[in-house]
Amino acid sequence: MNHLLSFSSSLQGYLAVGAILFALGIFCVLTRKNAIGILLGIELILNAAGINFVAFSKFRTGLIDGQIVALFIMLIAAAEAAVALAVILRFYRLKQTIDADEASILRN
Amino acid sequence: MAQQALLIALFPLIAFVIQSLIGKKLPRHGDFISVLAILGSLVVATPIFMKLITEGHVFDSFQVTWMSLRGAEAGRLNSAVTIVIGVLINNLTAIMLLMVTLCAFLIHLFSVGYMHGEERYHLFFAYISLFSAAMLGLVLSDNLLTFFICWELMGLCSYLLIGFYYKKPSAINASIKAFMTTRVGDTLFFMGIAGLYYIYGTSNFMSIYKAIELGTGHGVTILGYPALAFIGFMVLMGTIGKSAQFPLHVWLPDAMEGPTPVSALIHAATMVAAGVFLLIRMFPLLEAAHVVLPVVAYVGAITAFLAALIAIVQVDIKKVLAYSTISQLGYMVMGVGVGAFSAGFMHLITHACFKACLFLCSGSVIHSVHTQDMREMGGLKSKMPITFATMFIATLAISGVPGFSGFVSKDRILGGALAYSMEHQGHYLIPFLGFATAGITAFYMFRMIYMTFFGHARDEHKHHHAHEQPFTMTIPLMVLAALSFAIVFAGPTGIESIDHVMPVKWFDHALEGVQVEMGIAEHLSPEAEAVHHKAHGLALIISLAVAGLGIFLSSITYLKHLLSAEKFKRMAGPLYNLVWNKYFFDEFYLGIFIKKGLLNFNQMLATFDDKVVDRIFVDGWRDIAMVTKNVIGKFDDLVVDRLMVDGTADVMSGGGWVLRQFQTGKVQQYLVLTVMVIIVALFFANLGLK
Amino acid sequence: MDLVLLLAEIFTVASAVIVAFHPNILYAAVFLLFAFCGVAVMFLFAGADFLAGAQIIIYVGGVTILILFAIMLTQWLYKIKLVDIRNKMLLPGVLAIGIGFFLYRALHQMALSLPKLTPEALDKFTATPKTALMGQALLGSYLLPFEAITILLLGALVGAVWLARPE
Amino acid sequence: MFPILSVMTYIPLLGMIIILALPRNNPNLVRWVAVGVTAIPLALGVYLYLSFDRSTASMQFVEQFDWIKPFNIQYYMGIDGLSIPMVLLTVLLTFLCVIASWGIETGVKGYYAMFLFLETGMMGVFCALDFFLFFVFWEIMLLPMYFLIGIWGGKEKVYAAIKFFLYTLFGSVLMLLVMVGMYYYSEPHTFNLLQLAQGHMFVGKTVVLFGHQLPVDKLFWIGLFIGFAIKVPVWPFHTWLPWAHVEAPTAVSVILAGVLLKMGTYGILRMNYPILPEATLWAAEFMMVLGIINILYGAFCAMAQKDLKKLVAYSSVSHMGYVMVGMASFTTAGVNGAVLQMFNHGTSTAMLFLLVGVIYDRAHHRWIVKPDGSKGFGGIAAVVPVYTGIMAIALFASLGLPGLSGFISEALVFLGAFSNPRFQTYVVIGSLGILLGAAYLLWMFMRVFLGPLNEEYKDLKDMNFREVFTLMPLCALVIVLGVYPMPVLNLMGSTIEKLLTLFS
Amino acid sequence: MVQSAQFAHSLEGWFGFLPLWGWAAISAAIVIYFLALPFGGLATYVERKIAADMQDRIGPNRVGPLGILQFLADAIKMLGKEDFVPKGGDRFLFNLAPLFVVVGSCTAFAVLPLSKYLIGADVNIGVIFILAVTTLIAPGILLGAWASENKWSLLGGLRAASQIVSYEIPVALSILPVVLISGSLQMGQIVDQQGWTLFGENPATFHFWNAFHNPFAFFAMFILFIGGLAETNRIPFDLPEAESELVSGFNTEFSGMRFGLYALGEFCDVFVMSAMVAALYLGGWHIPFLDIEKLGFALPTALVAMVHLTVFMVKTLLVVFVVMWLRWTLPRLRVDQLMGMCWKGMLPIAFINVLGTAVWMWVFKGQSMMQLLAGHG
Repeated sequence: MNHLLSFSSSLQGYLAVGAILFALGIFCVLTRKNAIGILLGIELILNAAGINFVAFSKFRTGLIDGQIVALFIMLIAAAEAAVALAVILRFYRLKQTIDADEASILRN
Repeated sequence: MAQQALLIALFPLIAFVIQSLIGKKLPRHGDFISVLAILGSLVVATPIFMKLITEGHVFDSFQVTWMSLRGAEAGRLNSAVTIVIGVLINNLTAIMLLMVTLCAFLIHLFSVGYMHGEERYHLFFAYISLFSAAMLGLVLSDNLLTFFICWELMGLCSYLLIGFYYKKPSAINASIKAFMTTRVGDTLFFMGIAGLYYIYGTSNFMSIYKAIELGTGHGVTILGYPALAFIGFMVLMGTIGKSAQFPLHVWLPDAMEGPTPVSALIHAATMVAAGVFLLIRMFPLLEAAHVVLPVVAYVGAITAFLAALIAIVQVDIKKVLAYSTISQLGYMVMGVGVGAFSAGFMHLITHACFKACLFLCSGSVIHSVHTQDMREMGGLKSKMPITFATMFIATLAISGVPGFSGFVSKDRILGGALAYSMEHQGHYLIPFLGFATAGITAFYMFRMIYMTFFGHARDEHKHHHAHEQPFTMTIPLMVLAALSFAIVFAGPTGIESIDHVMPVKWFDHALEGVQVEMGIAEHLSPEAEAVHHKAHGLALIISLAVAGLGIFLSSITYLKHLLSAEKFKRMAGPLYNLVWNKYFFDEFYLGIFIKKGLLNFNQMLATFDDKVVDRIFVDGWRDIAMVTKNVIGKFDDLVVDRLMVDGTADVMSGGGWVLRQFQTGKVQQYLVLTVMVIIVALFFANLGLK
Repeated sequence: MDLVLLLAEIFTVASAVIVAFHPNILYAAVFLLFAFCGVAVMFLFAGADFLAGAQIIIYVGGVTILILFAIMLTQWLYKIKLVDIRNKMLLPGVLAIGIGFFLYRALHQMALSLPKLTPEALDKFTATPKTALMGQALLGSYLLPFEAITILLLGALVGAVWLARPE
Repeated sequence: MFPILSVMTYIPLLGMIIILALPRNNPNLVRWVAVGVTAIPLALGVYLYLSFDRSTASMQFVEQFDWIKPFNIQYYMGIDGLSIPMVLLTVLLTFLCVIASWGIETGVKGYYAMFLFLETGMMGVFCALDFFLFFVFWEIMLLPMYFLIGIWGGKEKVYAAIKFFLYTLFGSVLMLLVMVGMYYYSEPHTFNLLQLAQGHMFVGKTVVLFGHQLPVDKLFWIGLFIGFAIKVPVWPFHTWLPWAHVEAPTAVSVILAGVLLKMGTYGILRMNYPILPEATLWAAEFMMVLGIINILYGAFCAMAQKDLKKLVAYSSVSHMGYVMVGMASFTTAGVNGAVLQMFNHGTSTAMLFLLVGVIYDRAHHRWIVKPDGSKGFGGIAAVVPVYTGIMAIALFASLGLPGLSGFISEALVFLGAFSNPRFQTYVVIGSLGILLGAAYLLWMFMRVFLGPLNEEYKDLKDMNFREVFTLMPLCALVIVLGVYPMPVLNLMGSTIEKLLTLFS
Repeated sequence: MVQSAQFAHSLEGWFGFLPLWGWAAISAAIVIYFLALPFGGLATYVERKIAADMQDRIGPNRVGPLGILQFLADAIKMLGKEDFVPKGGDRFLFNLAPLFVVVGSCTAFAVLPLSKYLIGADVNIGVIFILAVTTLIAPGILLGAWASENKWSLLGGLRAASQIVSYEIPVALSILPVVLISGSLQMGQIVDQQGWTLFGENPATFHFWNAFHNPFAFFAMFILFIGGLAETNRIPFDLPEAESELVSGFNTEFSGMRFGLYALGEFCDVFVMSAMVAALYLGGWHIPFLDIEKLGFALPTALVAMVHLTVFMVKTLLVVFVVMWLRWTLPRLRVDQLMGMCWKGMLPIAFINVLGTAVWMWVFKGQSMMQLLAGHG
């Protein structure tokens, strides 16, 4: 248990959580049929990246630059979410569905 | 004293400000303000003059710094950059001040009656107040810069007053002509001032006198000429412009378009005399420059003669007086040129008095008969006794009849001229023209008197309405006429016996004091003294003779009609034509120089600017750009675009068709591919890690 | 306190698992919210106080609400079934595990190559309030990215409004 | 310290934003706001004038900090004796022009916004002490000017605006090249004008262009000079001026003639003189000749004009020639006179343009002689006495009548230039300009105002209170400075002393 | 009342835990719940009483003296009700949603500066903390509404969420002037600087209430207050529960204790918002023109704390009173008016306030109007 505790509060713990979140995010993106589901996965991925930055900022550099980048990630995520949802709504109006497979106008 | 003297110029200036701003709303349109202001000036100027009379000499001055410029420079003689201005009171100034204020006051007074009821009455007084201020400022100036400023302001007033009847095209033409002609001289005069600053770093009269005495500035050249000569000529140009000397005399006769008091004040008594005053102020410099004085003398002599000739044929009473003024100014300039500058100055003063009187009398006549044409007058002697008497006295004075002021001063100029020609062999033309002019002057002046006052009335209607003027107009006439007697000036007449009878000689004493100040006190050798004595004696006789001849001829022609003027006119033929048309100066200047030359040149240049510089050189670039654009555009279209760009596109589209087969349109498939690639990349990246 | 951190991490991971696997998209969204909260706690423990606050405000107050909105606008109101997960999970699963593994490995290696901080320095870093520091950094050396982000946000806002405008 | 120069510069910008936020349907509100906004720099200008230290040649009210550090570009503002007359002129004229623009009815918001933007640019140009900053403001100024002429101008506004724009841009390009070159050749690399002016940095350095080895400082000089000469405008770069002036609305013409032209000469004095003194001496004669050409050419062309405004425009060309002559003389009186002439011409020509605008508002044309040869105006002095009086003052100030401001500066210029033996011949030729100046102005006056009244204009209205109000300050300045010019000469004395020390 | 800082300190011994404030916040929050819950109950009573007064009624008067125990009776009634989930509703979310609201609003109590010596957790991101935790309310309402399987509920929920998200922005921007003025996000510090005394020490270091620091801050206070009204769904912004349109809005299907939790959360939120106005702009615990710690003699800390608490509560409750007062004064807005007012009205004003305050701080070097007036430059 102590081993687990010390791991969890070390850099590796953070990295592990980050990696897991990343993997789950990728999985989510790849398996959801729903465009909103894909968005959920992307949010997870972005959070994972933020965790890594913050972790390195604390455990290795001791500077706040990592946190700044994490902040930027958040801001970009917010912007991305807004645009993505707007696109989804638009797409829904167009196709009456938000199935990602239907979004294939580019094919031909 | 010098500070108080500033008041003399300040009073009229204040009057000008009041008049121009609120004059229209004041009772009587504010004429009393201007009159009181100039009266104030007269009151301040009189003690200065009295001091001169009682003590024989006045001198005072004060200076203030006007501009002090900071800077540093190399390569010039004087790096002084402080412009100091001030007031100089000396004997010349004292006399001029009294003369100017007195004349101006009298003429103001006259104007109250003469201009009564005119449109823009208040502005008239504003203008002549400004003029008085400028003229008095000019007299008071101790340096050429303020002198020049006042000089220009007088020009402005002259312009405004000549064009006072601004609805009359002839008046505004005359005004612009006067301004521009004098400005030609002014501009060059300013170059002279610049030259003075260049060599001396100052334009203060006293400093200039001192510098000339010390001989600084010799050897310096301007434009390759000796600096002093350059400056001297430039100053002379100023005089030529302002005092209407040949060849810039053309503006003065036209200036008679202005109201008559203006002609009296500006174009007879004061402003035009300022040019001569300038020559007198700058006399040491002219003398030191050597080459200038003879030119001055010739200019004066030629002007005097040519103008007098024109005066003979004029029929407009004011024009006669105008040409007479030019002629008399020529005398003065000639006097200065031959070295008799005290005589010149004296003639300036005496001429101011009697010419002002003449002009005012003519104004009185014009006001009475409402015409200027002498051919429509005649027989006014009984109708206007005071006018006639005063005008006759003034005519005697200008004609050089002994006992009157004109005789004294003119005789001394002629004497000086004769002495000059005796001393400098070859310059006989100067005294000759002088004497001839004296005769002609007497002739045309009496012609004018006869045509105006004697004989029978040529226009009954106008004659019937003629009447004597009120006191405000006649009193100035009488005062000015009184000043036309020789006794006022009491200078040496050249006749020893008379000189002894009237020993006052204040004028000569005053002028001697001035000469001392200027550092040019004459110390004649005994031989020279003898020559002068001889010349003056000779001149006296000749001038009396020619004047008498002139009066005689005039009397038999115009009073007794024993000779017919018409016959002479026909006899003279082309000569008459030449003189009647004023030697075609106006035609030359206006017709050829300005209309044909300047305006066409302007038009040409403007067209050049618009059509060539702008359209070709500047807009031409646009055309070049257009052509280039077309050529490059073609090249771009055919070669670059069709062949190279579209060709690339064809290649690409072929390749694209191949690659397109991979494109399913399913986002997640792309993502799978992407992630695969990333994993592979990460895998290889990890290989590098331990 | 490590215990709390550990709990937070477990909570985060568990929530994320539900996000990835729950067939109901709405539940996924709700658990995403929990995952965000867990991450915020992790931030807190990593000495990123301001960031934690920002995480909650932006993700919980902004992004999640948006997502819920979108779900409700497109799914419930129009009677579309919420359960929409693919059956083909093998390839995505393999890929996800692979990328997670390599990522962890790479970062781990990188972490090893960097010098460690002393425990005192770690504590000091954690205890320092970050708000003022971040403010100075954002308006100092990160001014340009900061401005760029603001412009990006503006563009995104305008774009989103334009895209979602009524016909 | 309170950043007074920046405040003066950016308050109009703020005002522009405020004006753009105002409702479109209330033009009077827009106008009053513009008046209020421009009054602030004017008030600060008065403060500047009062607190300006006349005894030192160093920069005052300095604001300096790094702007773009890697390239050593600074935000560096400050004024000395050269700039302060121009700054005062700018704030005064802008204020008056805003009032004078009351008659603009279309696009009021945009007009005033552009106008305020223009003031920002002008203020910046006169205050900037960093070449880069200077250039930025220089270009900023161009833009609103282009729109002001191109949108609110007369018949051929677009042509005029494009002409103005391209001309100036051509100069800007040269200036940009020189700017980069100076940065490259200076040691250490800097845009700071004061640092560039220290030591003779570019003397003796050469550059190979088209296979010729050319001296750098002279190239710089020529580049800068052309850049500025276009603004002055120096012959033969002057042809934009008549177009721009004639097509621009009144107030814009005023700014154009009153302030923008001065930027050219100001730039030459600010840059060419202190930074490249050797090259300046080398080119002195050239400048002098151009100045003389300007005087005479402008005067001759003015005399041939039939359009009142074009006449005034060409008179500006002529008058800027005096500035060139004064500058090129390298004498105390000359340079002082030149800078004073910049100020005085600003006031007198502004009066003339405003007056032309007044008559244009009423008669809707400006012909002295109509293109078909018939009379444009004539004898209107009888119906508009106040207008005539003020016009006369402006006119006589412009033609250099003593007692009014124009004389002092022209006299100083000629006294100065004549004091330099090299240039006496030119001065005597140039003095013809005084004569011609009087000629074309008085001739115009005669044809428009004097003579029998043209019955067509017997109902012409005299000036109203607003118009008189815009002209009165200028009138007062013209007269006061004509009698006692030291209030302005004092300001620049120390700076000119320092400047001239470079050449002595 | 336990001094929470000490409490947290003792925890530190157990866990050896650094950021102290993190624990302090959580522990303090637990304690504060005991403050928050009675407040929520009492507030319902007070609101009914005020409403009655305004409508010239008597209001609750049966249970306890003047009916003051009415809220207890209500609570007991709610607890006794059937645990009911609508058919087709989502049970999990239906249960979860009210908790969001309660947790969100009550946690904020942890950082409220009740007194200089009585702050649950004076964390250095206090203001952000409040903003952060109160955002939980929005998903709570939205999820509850969705889980109800009811159109009215969902519409109410959507309205509530959009309203809260929108008004979050002016609220946050209205807090910024205070942050600019005090240079801190810490509640205690912000309040402490608002002191002002006519006696004793040089007041130059303090600048009176932030509301009167400069004109912009004064306006910002009103923006904050109005935004707070909207965020707590109070009249005139009570569109999510507009009874005339949506029956009872998002909580239509809720009954019993779940409904009670929603009501409680709402009232706590009102209190938090009011307390924020009081603490950030109205000087918090400070008595105007008097600083009881600088009277020249020392008072016991406990007494000071009590006085502070009283003053703070008076101010907060005054604001709460205004909220309730408004309920019976203003009509409800339409949705488009609501959004228009936020984006076109309040947001620009809030921006101007921030900019204006910044300019003020720059021009007057941070001095307040009072300092300028008093000439303590």
